[in-house]
Amino acid sequence: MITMSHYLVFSALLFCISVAGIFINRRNILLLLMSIELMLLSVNTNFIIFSHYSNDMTGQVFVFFILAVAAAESAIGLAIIVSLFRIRNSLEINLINKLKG
Amino acid sequence: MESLLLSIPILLILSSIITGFSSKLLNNFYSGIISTSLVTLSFIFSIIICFNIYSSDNLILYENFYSWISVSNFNIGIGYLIDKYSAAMLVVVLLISSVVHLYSMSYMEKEKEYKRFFSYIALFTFSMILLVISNNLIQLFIGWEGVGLVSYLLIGFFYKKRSAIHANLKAFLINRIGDMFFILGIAMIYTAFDSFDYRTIFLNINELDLDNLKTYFGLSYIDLSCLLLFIGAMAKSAQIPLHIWLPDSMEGPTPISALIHAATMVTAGIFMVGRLSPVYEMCYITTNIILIVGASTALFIGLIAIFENDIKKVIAYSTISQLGYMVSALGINAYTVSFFHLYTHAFFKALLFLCAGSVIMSLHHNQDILKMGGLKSKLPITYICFLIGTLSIIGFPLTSGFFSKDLILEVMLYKDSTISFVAYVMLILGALVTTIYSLRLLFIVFYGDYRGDNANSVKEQSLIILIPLIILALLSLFSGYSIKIFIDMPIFMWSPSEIKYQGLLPFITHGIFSPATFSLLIGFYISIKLYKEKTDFKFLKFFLFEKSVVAIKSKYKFDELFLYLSLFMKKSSLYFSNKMDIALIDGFIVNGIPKRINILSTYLRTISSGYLYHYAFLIVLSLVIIFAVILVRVL
Amino acid sequence: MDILTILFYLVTSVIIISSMSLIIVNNTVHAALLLVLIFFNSAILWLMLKAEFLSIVLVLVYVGAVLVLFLFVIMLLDLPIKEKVNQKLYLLFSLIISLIMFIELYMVIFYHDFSQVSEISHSSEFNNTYEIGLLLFTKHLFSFEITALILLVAIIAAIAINMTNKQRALKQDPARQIEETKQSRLRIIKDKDL
Amino acid sequence: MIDNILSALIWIPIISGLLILFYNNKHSYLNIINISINLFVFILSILLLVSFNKNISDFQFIENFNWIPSLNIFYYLGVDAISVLLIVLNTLIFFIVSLYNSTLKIKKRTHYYASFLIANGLTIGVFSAIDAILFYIFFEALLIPMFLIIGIWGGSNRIYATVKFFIYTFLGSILLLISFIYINSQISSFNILTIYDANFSLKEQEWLFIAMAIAFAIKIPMFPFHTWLPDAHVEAPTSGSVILAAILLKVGAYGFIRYVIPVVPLGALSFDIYLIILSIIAIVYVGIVAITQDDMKKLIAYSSISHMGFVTLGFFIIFQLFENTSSYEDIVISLSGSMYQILSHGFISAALFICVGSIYDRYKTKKISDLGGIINQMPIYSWFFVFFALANCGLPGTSSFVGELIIIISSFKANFLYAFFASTTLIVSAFYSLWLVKRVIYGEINIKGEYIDANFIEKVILALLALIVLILGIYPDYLMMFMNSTLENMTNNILTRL
Repeated sequence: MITMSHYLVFSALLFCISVAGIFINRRNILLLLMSIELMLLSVNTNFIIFSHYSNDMTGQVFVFFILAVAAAESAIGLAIIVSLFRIRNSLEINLINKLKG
Repeated sequence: MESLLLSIPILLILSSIITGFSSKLLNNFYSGIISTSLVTLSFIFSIIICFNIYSSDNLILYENFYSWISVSNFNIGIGYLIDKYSAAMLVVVLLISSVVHLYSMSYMEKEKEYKRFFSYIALFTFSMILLVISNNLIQLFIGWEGVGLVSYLLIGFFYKKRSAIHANLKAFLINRIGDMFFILGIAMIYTAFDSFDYRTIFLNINELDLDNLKTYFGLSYIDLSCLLLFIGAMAKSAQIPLHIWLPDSMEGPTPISALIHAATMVTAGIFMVGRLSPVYEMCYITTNIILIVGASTALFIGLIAIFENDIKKVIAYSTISQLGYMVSALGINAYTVSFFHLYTHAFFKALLFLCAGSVIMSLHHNQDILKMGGLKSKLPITYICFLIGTLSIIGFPLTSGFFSKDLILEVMLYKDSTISFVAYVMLILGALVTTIYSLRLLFIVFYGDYRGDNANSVKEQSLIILIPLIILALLSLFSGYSIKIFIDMPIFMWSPSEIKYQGLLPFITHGIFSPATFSLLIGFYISIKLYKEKTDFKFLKFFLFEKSVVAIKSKYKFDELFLYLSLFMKKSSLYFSNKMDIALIDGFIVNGIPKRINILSTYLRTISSGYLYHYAFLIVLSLVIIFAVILVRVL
Repeated sequence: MDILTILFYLVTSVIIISSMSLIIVNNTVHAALLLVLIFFNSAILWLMLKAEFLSIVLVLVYVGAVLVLFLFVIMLLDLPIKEKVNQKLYLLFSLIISLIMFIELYMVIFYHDFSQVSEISHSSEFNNTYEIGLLLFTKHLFSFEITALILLVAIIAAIAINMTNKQRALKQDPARQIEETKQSRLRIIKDKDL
Repeated sequence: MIDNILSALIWIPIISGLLILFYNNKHSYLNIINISINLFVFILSILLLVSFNKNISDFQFIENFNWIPSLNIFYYLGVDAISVLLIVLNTLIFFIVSLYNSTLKIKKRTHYYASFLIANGLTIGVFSAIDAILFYIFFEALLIPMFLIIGIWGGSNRIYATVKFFIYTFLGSILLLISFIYINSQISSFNILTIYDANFSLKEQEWLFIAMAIAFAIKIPMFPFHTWLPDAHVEAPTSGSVILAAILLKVGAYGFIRYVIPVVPLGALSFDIYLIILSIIAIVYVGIVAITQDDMKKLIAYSSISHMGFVTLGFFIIFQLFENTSSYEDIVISLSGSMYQILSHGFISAALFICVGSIYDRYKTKKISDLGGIINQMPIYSWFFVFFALANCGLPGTSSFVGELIIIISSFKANFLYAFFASTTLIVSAFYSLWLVKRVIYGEINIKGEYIDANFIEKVILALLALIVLILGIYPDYLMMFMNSTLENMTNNILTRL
């Protein structure tokens, strides 16, 4: 019998993997963006789990909003990546260190 | 009479201002005339006042004519208290001052800053008068510091001479050491009596609850306050170990040495103790300290004079030694006796200094006695005056010094204690020493052959120089006969202790047959042998004696001690400045904290490498940590 | 073990494995495709949670639009596939930290014991899409409008970011070229010093 | 007019300072304009002094407007005897400085004058504000012109000195602001009169005391916080040093007597021993440090710190005095001694800095080791120098004697040791002052050349200051009586709240 905990553990696991993905990755900004998508997915899943088990549709409405915003975010993110690529001719994260103190 | 009294300081300060600020309006000669006549005028006033005081039995002039500070119960006035004691002092100061004024007119003639000199001595006389007539401790202190200041200015009168400006700094600083204790003493007296006024203090002294007052360092309250005041007097009156400024102060012009460093200022300490005699009557330990300090000064400093070759310094050491006599008399509460010696000493010491000045002038500012000699024939009047002064200082019978010194030695035996007997012996020895160095000076300077250059140019000085000498010589001879006045002198609120005085003639005969005369004779013999006939005593060559001569010639290393102290001050100043202020506070704390923050930030800066994944890692790490903390708290 | 359980484990294991491989693959195209796989499986999972509308949206919008966008970008940029760099240390650190994070999350989940929460069964008339729509157009109408606005802003921003500056490009202006004379090109100045 | 005299005193110099900026630097009447503004302000302050009723202990010439009602901040001005005297000191010193400035060659003259005029107005504001926040604003704003004066017209190492000066004072100010805000949060008022009546618990008072005491101890400055002063003095132009020593240090002392002791007497009581020790360290230790300074300005700066030690000593012995003698009068006398020391030091240090400044203008060096025998070249000038050096070591007849005497005597009543250490200043101050005189004024000439003796304006300035120092020394009673009722009131206020 699949209980709520199963879902939650799965979602936590997914979240942790995607967090690890953010800083394992040093190859490519695109992968970073994908990791973020993955993270959002796990969060969304959590929302749905709770929405389902507490019988409250608001959670799903929220997921809807998150999806919308995430779509917008990835659109802008990709746009930034494109323009970055134009300037740098590379997407290596190692090269992006203008934040250095 | 009050107006006469008030006009004295006013005339003096007027004289100081006229000569000091007249710049080009007045030429040197006239300003000297004005200054001298103003001082002489005030001297005449003081004579009148003194005459009035002494002609009545119990006339005491007391008034506050100016209120300096008066807030609630804190009252300090400027006023006067003239009794027989201060009236006599007033006369002495003004007499010596006018004589010195007269003398300086000729002595300082060729100096460029003639008027500055007159301005200073008038200011000095003013301060001294302020001190003498004071009716409270603060006025006394103001006068005290005032004379110190003028002494500072006058010692450094020849400001181009390195030694002069060194000596005046030294004099001022050592006087300041005394002043520091003096002001503490004043504070103690004020705290006990709630007043600075002599009258209030003396009237309340018997009601003072001595048991309830605090004791400090094993001394009773009054003892300590008197001791502190006495340390002030030690500096001013050049007692061991604070005497070292006086020989150096001979860098000043010679009239100054006569006025300030022999007759008046240095006796301010003795005057002060006499003035506060009712308080000193309450002391037990302090009087003994005073006695020891006085007696040892009289003996040991006298010894230095024997080996000194500078004419002025010999007289300076003899001044210190004579001051020691006065101080020892204070130590057995014989204030009037001490004051009597102060009185006679003022005349003969001023005489000696002025004679020395005359000699120095004649020899074109040569002060080294080894280059003098045989001046008896060349400077006859000076010689006679010097002789009178010398006889007086060694206490030759029937001169003034005989009376006063003999009286001091006499009263030493009144007090039946070991200390006073030891002091007596020391003073007798001191008399011997006095005889030796005085006669040595006389013989070396005036007898024998002339050893300097330009023998022909040595001639007697002008009349203006000689008149003061003659006046003072007469005073040195005859002032001792006023002994009765001093023995009977009641110091305000204090009656003199019973001195069994049976008239002049018995006193003289008693004095002649005293150990003092004996020591005088021995001294005579030794000095004639040593310095006139130049015989070598074989027995003087033994080891111990030579060792002690070395010790005496080194002036017991007191100069070095104070030099060391001042060096220590400077060194600690440098140390504090470099190690504490610059290194510790500024370097370590004030500038060190930003520096350390800077260093820390250079380390911390490496964390923000600019790489996204590092930042992400840090964010997650901190998230995990925060999360962990929350978890630990919740679960 | 019923079919749902099997399905759950199947779906979740697919998601976990593919997400793990997502974060370590070298090829971006593979990654994007793995993401597609993950999204599909998530949609299945969401269906199991009775969120039909959202799972459809996930597939349609996300897989259909966003991920296609990703692929487009990847293809447009033509990224070279590079050798893996040595990143064992980073791998270790990130694994440790994710592990700790997971443990913490696990502790939270089991502290509350969510396994006891019972599933609410709806009647057959229950319409997920209807319910969401009801909420969206009544209670959350304003937020909905805002979302629309955000999407609009995102569109504009994406365009603005990638708009090349026309000014910078070198262009000919024949009209001006023709009008130029000798005088306008060259000026002769008298220097007094010479 | 007389009702708004305080506002006039504050705003006339500030506004005219802003207006003077519109002048050309080479405008021929610039000096005269500047001097006459300062003279006018000085005359106004004399008017204030004359029309002040010294028998009333309350604040007078009160001006009270609502400024920021939501924060309880009022534009609330008023003076008591202490403030009046400090205002007169301030305007007089600024007048003298304006005279002195007219003899100098300065770049950006209008800016220089404007800074001084603004500083003048702001200092008057500091001394006349009754509202704590108003005080704080003036106190802080005063930093700006001083910062500019040292930072623009200063010596070679001026940046370091200004930054140090600024950060030090700013640190203190922050603590002060925090205390004021805390006080407001407790009694919802910034009015000093209300604050005087407030009852804080011992804990609160202690914390408030620490914060405020640090703020003012930096300004005075007291021992561990003193190192900014020598640096600032060395780098500041002469006029800046004069203002710094004569006015700015007094702001700190004023803060102690207005905002620390009466506001938190219990706090002061529990920490008085530490402040006494720090004061004594300032007197003895800083005095000793002064001895071997090679820079004349540094020496005088250290001597200033040492003299300000007397002021704080006079302030903080009052609790032990009360314990020992339980007499109000002793406390009043101790406080008036401190106040007298403040005023006297204002004049003497100003004169000394002007003396040093004149030497620097002529010989282009402040190093004692380079100088010597100045009396041969400039006798009149040297006379003044010696006079002020002697005044600096507290000679009777000069003003500094009065304060030192009173404080030594009062401190004896509190404790023998305090008096002992305080009286060492007689030796130490004589040592550094007269050794300075010996090396600089007397002796052989070190720097050859013809040097013009004090010019007319310098003579006027120095003679004026010498006259003031003498008058204050010979006739201190007027000021003593002037302050008496205010200080009595203050003492009452402090003692009833113990």
